[in-house]
Amino acid sequence: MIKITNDEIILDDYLNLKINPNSGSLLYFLGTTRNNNLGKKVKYLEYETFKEMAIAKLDEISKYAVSKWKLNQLDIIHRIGRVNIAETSLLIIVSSPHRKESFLAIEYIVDELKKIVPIWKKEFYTDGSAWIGTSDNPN
Amino acid sequence: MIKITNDEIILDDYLNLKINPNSGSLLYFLGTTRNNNLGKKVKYLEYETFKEMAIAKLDEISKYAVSKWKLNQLDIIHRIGRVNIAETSLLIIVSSPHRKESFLAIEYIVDELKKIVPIWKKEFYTDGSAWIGTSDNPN
Amino acid sequence: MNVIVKFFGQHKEELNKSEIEIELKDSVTLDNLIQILKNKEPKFAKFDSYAIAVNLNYENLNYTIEDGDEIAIIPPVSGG
Amino acid sequence: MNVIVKFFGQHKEELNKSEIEIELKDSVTLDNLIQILKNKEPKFAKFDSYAIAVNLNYENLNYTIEDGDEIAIIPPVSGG
Repeated sequence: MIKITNDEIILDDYLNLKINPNSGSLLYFLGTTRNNNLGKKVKYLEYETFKEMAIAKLDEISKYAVSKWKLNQLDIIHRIGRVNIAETSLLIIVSSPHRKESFLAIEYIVDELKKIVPIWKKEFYTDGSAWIGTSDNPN
Repeated sequence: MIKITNDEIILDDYLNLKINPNSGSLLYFLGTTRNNNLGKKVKYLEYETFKEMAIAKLDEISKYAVSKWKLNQLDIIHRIGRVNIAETSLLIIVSSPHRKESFLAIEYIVDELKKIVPIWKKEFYTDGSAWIGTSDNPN
Repeated sequence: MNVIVKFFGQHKEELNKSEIEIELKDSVTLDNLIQILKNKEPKFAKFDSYAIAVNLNYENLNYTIEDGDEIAIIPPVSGG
Repeated sequence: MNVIVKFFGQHKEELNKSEIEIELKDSVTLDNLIQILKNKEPKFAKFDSYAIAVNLNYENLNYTIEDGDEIAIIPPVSGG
């Protein structure tokens, strides 16, 4: 499942009710919002996306990962809009027969997501804000 | 938290009610029981442990990982006794400011657990059983 | 022909618009389009790092724009 | 002195016991103990791969056993 949503991501809503009997590894990765970045105190984040393209790119990444690492399951959920501290902006769920493939897949997906998926993060501080990813504010 | 338990491991019981505001990464790894191994159809597993020593070794591994990768959280829960197919034998929860450390830590912990923690797995097939880890049955 | 160029994130904020419509001759490349944008939107000239997508795919500067293409200027992404 | 030697997993199953008590002279190493075990438990002689723990820590074969030590024969582990 690929999803870009304005709603809060609650892991509970995405837990596997049934674990695949051919899986030996099930991994839930949550990217959560820290209260600090590059020495600055972060109050909250806002994510913006070019949704149509982001979905298309996530779909490409997902198909590649499932095929390369023979995953039994792959879900990628990204939140957009305002995300408060300690809330989840990204949830990736992977399962595979052996753990090695789950780890390789999830690291590839996050790396690739941060390279090619059109989603932008703006950090809000006590004294202003900054778009992340530009040359002034490397991610 | 380090725990070795005969009870079924239900992820729901271990979910973080509150995410650490200094964490950017939260990872749940579940090792689950596959219905096949090395070409054999597995009916169920049984785990045995030298519990006192297993706890001591998991504690050593845990302290090293928390200190090396500056983890905000580390829980290791291993089930023993009979574990049915698609049930969880191992749950590891890690959180850290950045995702890299979560991944490095969890891979180190599983590798080390499989090397030095006195827990033994016996696989039960339709036609017999085998202890895993011996030279006849490499894991 | 007319094409729509979309802006996002910091670009959208600084230009204070999410898209503009531009009239193009035939056989115009993305490289040409960038020059046109720089003339049309002086602020655009100072943006130093972005990719360009056509119809949801990244394209090189030598891509020749076709009628009906949807062009998006993609500032450095920072999802995750 | 008397020491307890614990067995686990495949060893426990094949020897059909989880521990044995052995009387030792002073200054006996783990290496010596293994020889004694092989004589005492013929099946033990065929176990080809194990580690030895003393008081919950892995020790080398040249470790000299002390009174009160808890010795465990650790077959190849397979947790996870």
